[in-house]
Amino acid sequence: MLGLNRKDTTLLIVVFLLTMLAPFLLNPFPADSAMAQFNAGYPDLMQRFVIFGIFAVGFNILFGLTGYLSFGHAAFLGVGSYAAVWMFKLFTFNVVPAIAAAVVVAGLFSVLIGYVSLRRSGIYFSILTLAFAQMSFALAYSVLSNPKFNLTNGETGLQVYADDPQIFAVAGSPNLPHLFGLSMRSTYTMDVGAWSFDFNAGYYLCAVIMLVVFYLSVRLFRSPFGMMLRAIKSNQQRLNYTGLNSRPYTLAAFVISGMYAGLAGGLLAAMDPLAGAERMQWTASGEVVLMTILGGAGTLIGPVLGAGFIKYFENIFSKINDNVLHSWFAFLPDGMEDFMVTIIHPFVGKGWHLTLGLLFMLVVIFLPGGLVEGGQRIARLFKRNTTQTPGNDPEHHPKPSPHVAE
Amino acid sequence: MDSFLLQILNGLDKGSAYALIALGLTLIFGTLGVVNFAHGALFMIGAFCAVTLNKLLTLSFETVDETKTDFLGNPLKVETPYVEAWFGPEFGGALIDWSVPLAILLAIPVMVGIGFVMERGLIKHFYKRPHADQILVTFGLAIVLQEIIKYYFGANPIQTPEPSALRGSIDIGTMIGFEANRIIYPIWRLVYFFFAMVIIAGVFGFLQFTTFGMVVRAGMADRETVGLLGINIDRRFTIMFGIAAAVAGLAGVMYGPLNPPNYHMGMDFLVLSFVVVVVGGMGSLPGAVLAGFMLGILESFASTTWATTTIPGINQIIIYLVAIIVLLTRPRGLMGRKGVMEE
Amino acid sequence: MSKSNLTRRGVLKTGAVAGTSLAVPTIFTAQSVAAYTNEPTGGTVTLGFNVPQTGPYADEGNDELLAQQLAVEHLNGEGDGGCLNTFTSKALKGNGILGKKVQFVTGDTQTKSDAARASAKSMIEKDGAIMINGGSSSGVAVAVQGLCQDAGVIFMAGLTHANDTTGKDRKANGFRHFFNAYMSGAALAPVLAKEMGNDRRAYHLTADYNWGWTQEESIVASTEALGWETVNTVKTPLASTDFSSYIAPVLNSGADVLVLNHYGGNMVNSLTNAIQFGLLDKVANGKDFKIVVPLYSELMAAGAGENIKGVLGSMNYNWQLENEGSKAFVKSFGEKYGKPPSNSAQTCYAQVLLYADACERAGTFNPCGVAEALEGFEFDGLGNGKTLYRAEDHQCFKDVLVVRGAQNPTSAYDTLEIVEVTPVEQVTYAPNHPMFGGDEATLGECNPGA
Amino acid sequence: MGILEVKNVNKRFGGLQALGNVNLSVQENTVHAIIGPNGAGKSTLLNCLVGKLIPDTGSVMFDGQSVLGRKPHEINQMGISRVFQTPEIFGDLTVMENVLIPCFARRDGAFRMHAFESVQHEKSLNEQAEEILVDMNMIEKRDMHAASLSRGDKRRLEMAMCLVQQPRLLLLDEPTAGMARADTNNTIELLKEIKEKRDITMAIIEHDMHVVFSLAERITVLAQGTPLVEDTPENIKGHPKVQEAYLGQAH
Repeated sequence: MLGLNRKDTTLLIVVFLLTMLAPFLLNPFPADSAMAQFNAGYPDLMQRFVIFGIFAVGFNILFGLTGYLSFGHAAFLGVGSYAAVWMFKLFTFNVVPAIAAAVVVAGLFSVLIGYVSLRRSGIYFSILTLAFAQMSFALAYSVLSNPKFNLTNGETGLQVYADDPQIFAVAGSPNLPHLFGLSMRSTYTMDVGAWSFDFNAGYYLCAVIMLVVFYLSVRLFRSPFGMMLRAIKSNQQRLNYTGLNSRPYTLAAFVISGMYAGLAGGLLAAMDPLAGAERMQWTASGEVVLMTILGGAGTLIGPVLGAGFIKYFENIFSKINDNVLHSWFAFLPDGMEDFMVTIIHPFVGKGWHLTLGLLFMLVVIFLPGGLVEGGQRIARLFKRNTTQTPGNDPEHHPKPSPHVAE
Repeated sequence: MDSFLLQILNGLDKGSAYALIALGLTLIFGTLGVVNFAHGALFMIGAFCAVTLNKLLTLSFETVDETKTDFLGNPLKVETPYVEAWFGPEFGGALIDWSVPLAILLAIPVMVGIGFVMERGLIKHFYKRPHADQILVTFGLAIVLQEIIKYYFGANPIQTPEPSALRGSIDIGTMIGFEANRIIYPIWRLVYFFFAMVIIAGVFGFLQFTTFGMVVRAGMADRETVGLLGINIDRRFTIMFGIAAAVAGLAGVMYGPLNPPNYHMGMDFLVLSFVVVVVGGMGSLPGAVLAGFMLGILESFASTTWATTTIPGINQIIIYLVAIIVLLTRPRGLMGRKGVMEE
Repeated sequence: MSKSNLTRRGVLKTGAVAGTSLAVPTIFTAQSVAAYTNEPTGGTVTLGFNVPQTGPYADEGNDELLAQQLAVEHLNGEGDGGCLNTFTSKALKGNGILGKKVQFVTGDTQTKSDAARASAKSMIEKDGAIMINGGSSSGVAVAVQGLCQDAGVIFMAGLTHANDTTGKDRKANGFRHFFNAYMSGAALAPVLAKEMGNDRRAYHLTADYNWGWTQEESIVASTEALGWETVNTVKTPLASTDFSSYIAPVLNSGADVLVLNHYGGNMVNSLTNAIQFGLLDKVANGKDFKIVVPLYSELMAAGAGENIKGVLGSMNYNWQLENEGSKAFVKSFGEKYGKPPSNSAQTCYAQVLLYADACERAGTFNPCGVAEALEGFEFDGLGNGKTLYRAEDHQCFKDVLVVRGAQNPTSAYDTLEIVEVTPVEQVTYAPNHPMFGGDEATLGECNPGA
Repeated sequence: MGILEVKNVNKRFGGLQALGNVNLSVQENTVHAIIGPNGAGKSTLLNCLVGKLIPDTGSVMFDGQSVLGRKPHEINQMGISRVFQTPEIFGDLTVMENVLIPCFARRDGAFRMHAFESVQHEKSLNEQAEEILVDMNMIEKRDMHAASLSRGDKRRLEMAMCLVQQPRLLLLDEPTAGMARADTNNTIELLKEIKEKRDITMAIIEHDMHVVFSLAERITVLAQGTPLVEDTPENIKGHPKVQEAYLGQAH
């Protein structure tokens, strides 16, 4: 189906179901229960899951396939956001031109940075991208926000003001980002017994876009182009002596992943019309590296999982304060309750960074292939005796079956 | 002229910190081939050794002073450090006053210990893993270390003053024939510079003139051959990791009085020190030192009014600009050996 | 919105098929059923406290959180009641707000606009927070204020000092209890003239971003009005950790006052560096060299330690203030947490009480009603003395404190001493002041979100 | 006129003369061996042919066109394939993919943005690749990870990758270096087989005389960067200069 083999089609269908049913899946606990703290099915977080999923999927095209570790990808995300907000300011709140502009501008920007950075490889490439991104951040945060030439609005972030021109704004359309009149913020809440589920227009727009770009990335992984990129990671020298020029391949991969990042940035702005410079900081670039590796670099679904995992942590664990802890352990005797709270306290709420750091270390040490590898190991445990595992990663190394008509 | 000299001094001073951190970083890279993102955290822990010693020395017992009241109107509790009670206010006070230099004695064993544990317990398993994995695991470690420090010491910077005898500034200008008040420089910054020079000289001397150092240098050049000679190079590399950690830690200990330590100071220096290492040449010790001082001086000059009016924002981007230019024109860095991670 | 209704019918059908009841859509939608965003329906009402819990301002955020928890206790009638006893408005009974028990949720701003908006949204969308309170930087305040305006909840800014928050970025749903850069300048200027004379030459080091610029602009304007001369204004990158290369040229510039338009870690380091260079021991132009830090906070003072001795600055509040409200608050806070409150703690505490009081007086949680009740509200007894929430820009007007680093502090808590309480008249400005967006700045329409 | 003409090539590294006035002519459809002791400049010469090094002076012509200044991938596209001393393959890819890549390179040139096509739908290329794998007796290993192959199989795979491009000149850099006798003999058989099946020109760099004399039709002897003699194997065997170069120090 859709030019994919059976396995990829299954994967795509699974991802489709997961994203479409996310409002149910992410809200498994009744709204009033103590466990509701762990519900993640509210619009903002669901949007972030898919948007950062897009970001990580794009990053994976560069890092997972070619092995080039960019430490500056957040710059493209930030540029995309700025481009989108400028479209809102100058033309209209309709998200279509904004998202298109985000992709195009980020693409151009990545051509520029990629062309220079890809003259080097290995850690030098990483440092070059890092340097470019940090420069972009410094410029956006202060230099380009001076009153004479205010391109980014600096610390406060670029946003839409009432006196902005918006020359193509249609009368009667919402004064917020919208898709031909459908506000990105319209949400329908469905209460089923004790449960409550939110269906948000913005989320579904992001989800549909993610499905499209995820599908494209599957196609890319399975294409000759994707094969060449994996060959670059495996043995660049052999590739050159096989008559292929690795530079345009890496540049193309860099630009594609830059456009994915720009798309993510554009969507972020479309969901929430504000673009801040912190989005471009090197720690933000580090975050997408972490997402990709945590999920499983070079696998199809890994980056999406990694993105979801980290965003879940950032938004859910950071909100668990002592009050919440006490309410969880209220059933215990007083001394025990305080003891449990003291034990858990350093790892949640304001200590969520600590838990995240520990998790990274554990995953990198014990699961070099990321969460996907973890999943495979568990799966293998269950069918150890039934099937022979060839010992390689089926995500990464598809078995071509050219004689089977699809 | 005088402002020129002042900025040279500032540059050397900034450069001292860069050079010390980069030295350890490049040592670890050169010997073990590991990209250590937790190196900034080691610098931070060094600074907190000084904070800890200061806190230990000022551990106090409380006595109630009925004549005064605290903010709630209760009788004021006056705190007297135990050391002052035990050794008399004079010697005890001096101990507290000199806590930063004294912390060197605490920091060396602590840092070497942390270095050993880190290398044996974690880094060792990553020699054969890709650089990306090394970066990630050490980055995770850096986060964990800084969160632990934050948990115990808070997020606010903690003032760790230099000994009062070394406080204040001296007028260097008058010594070399300028008018008074033209070139004034803080004493502790000069101390820091000389301290850095001593450490750098010590590390170079150690590598140059001891058999241990010779083996390590040989190992940096060709690990396998040295291994074939039947020398246990791994154990020596572990010790080198300890030394690198100690160098970063000592840089941190003495840095406290310059700018009050906080839990994220390591991250602030991390990106910068990598730039220094790359500009100097991955794995090149003299390169790291040279690049450290060079970037310190460049940064100082970029922050002058003259520079910022000529090119607005140059002080924000100078370091990265230099890194990009060096990497594109001379990928092996200023003093890197040909072929080491080149292309 | 007819389109919404169409879609809603679709959802209705799904709900019917599933054999379940369909509740009203609430968040961010144009629905006539809910009167406003997150209208509390049960016996409780949820407030959202959005403060930095990670990053360099985590300690300040923690202080704000403590104060907000205390405020919730007092609202629910627990503890000693604190400022409820001194507050001139007697609408609050200690039985929650409008009879509903007060609960709260917390979020981590990380002192980043993006993260702050994400955590605020999470509290609004997921936890049903009816208002957002707190924060520790102007960038975050403006960003979250914009969000709350769109979402239709009340925003009470925490520590935000830039003019823009109630200047060009003012919003109908947003209020600020903290003072601002203009007020700092106006309050400091007369004290500076008194202590240092009218013929000083000032050198500014300014953090190179929005807040720094507005503060520099305000201080330059008010000191130049005194007759001072501005020798140089130098922008320092926010990421700077060492300011030696910026401090070194100061003495040779012919200046005799150094103004540090820095906050947080930047200020701690730049002041430490300035003391190291011995600036305060020097004589320039025949006068003793002086340093001014226009915006002080207790945590910065703690970080800078002994270096602040004799250095002048301004504050929103200090626990040493001797009015009834202040005493009640310090007692309550001090007994619970063992330390006196910081000025950001007091700000967040006062805002929670003010919000609750406005709800009581308006008789509703509807943000438009609450805003109306807050606009032009005059009161006393929350610690700052007589205070006005101005209707035109939602800025609060009260006395401003000029403080100085104490020479001989007796404990860790009285490192700052109050030099003067500048009366409110002196710091009042027109709502259309050019530094505050001029005539173009408007609050816009109040948005109840539904 | 040979298919490969090397004229007066010089290459210095600092003070070391690596190649001095090398002249070489490889005739089409012959197996030409370049032999010499270690350090004779064999590898430097080879690197000059494939674009990794650029000679200081002289010319290298392939089929009437100069290869100097061209990048490795351009030279490959001209029809020169290279086999490395230790097999260079794509370890992370399957055997089939390893062979498919040169097929694509041959059809599409140095770069093509075929990002949304499917590898499996390229019927004719897949057939080509399978054919060569059958030829090399590797078809049953098509789905294996290349990295998990035995050393001998890696060599065969690399050979397959080069042959599937149907190069006009195949350069082999010590194809039997470090091999046991049996493996060496297998490789010799493999190369003979290839030679018999296809019209192909081969240039072999080798210092194992056994290999050279089993395969080569012409031999060039290099010593200290300069060619000593060029002749048929029979003549080379008894040549006094060659004896001297190989055993020189013993005398």
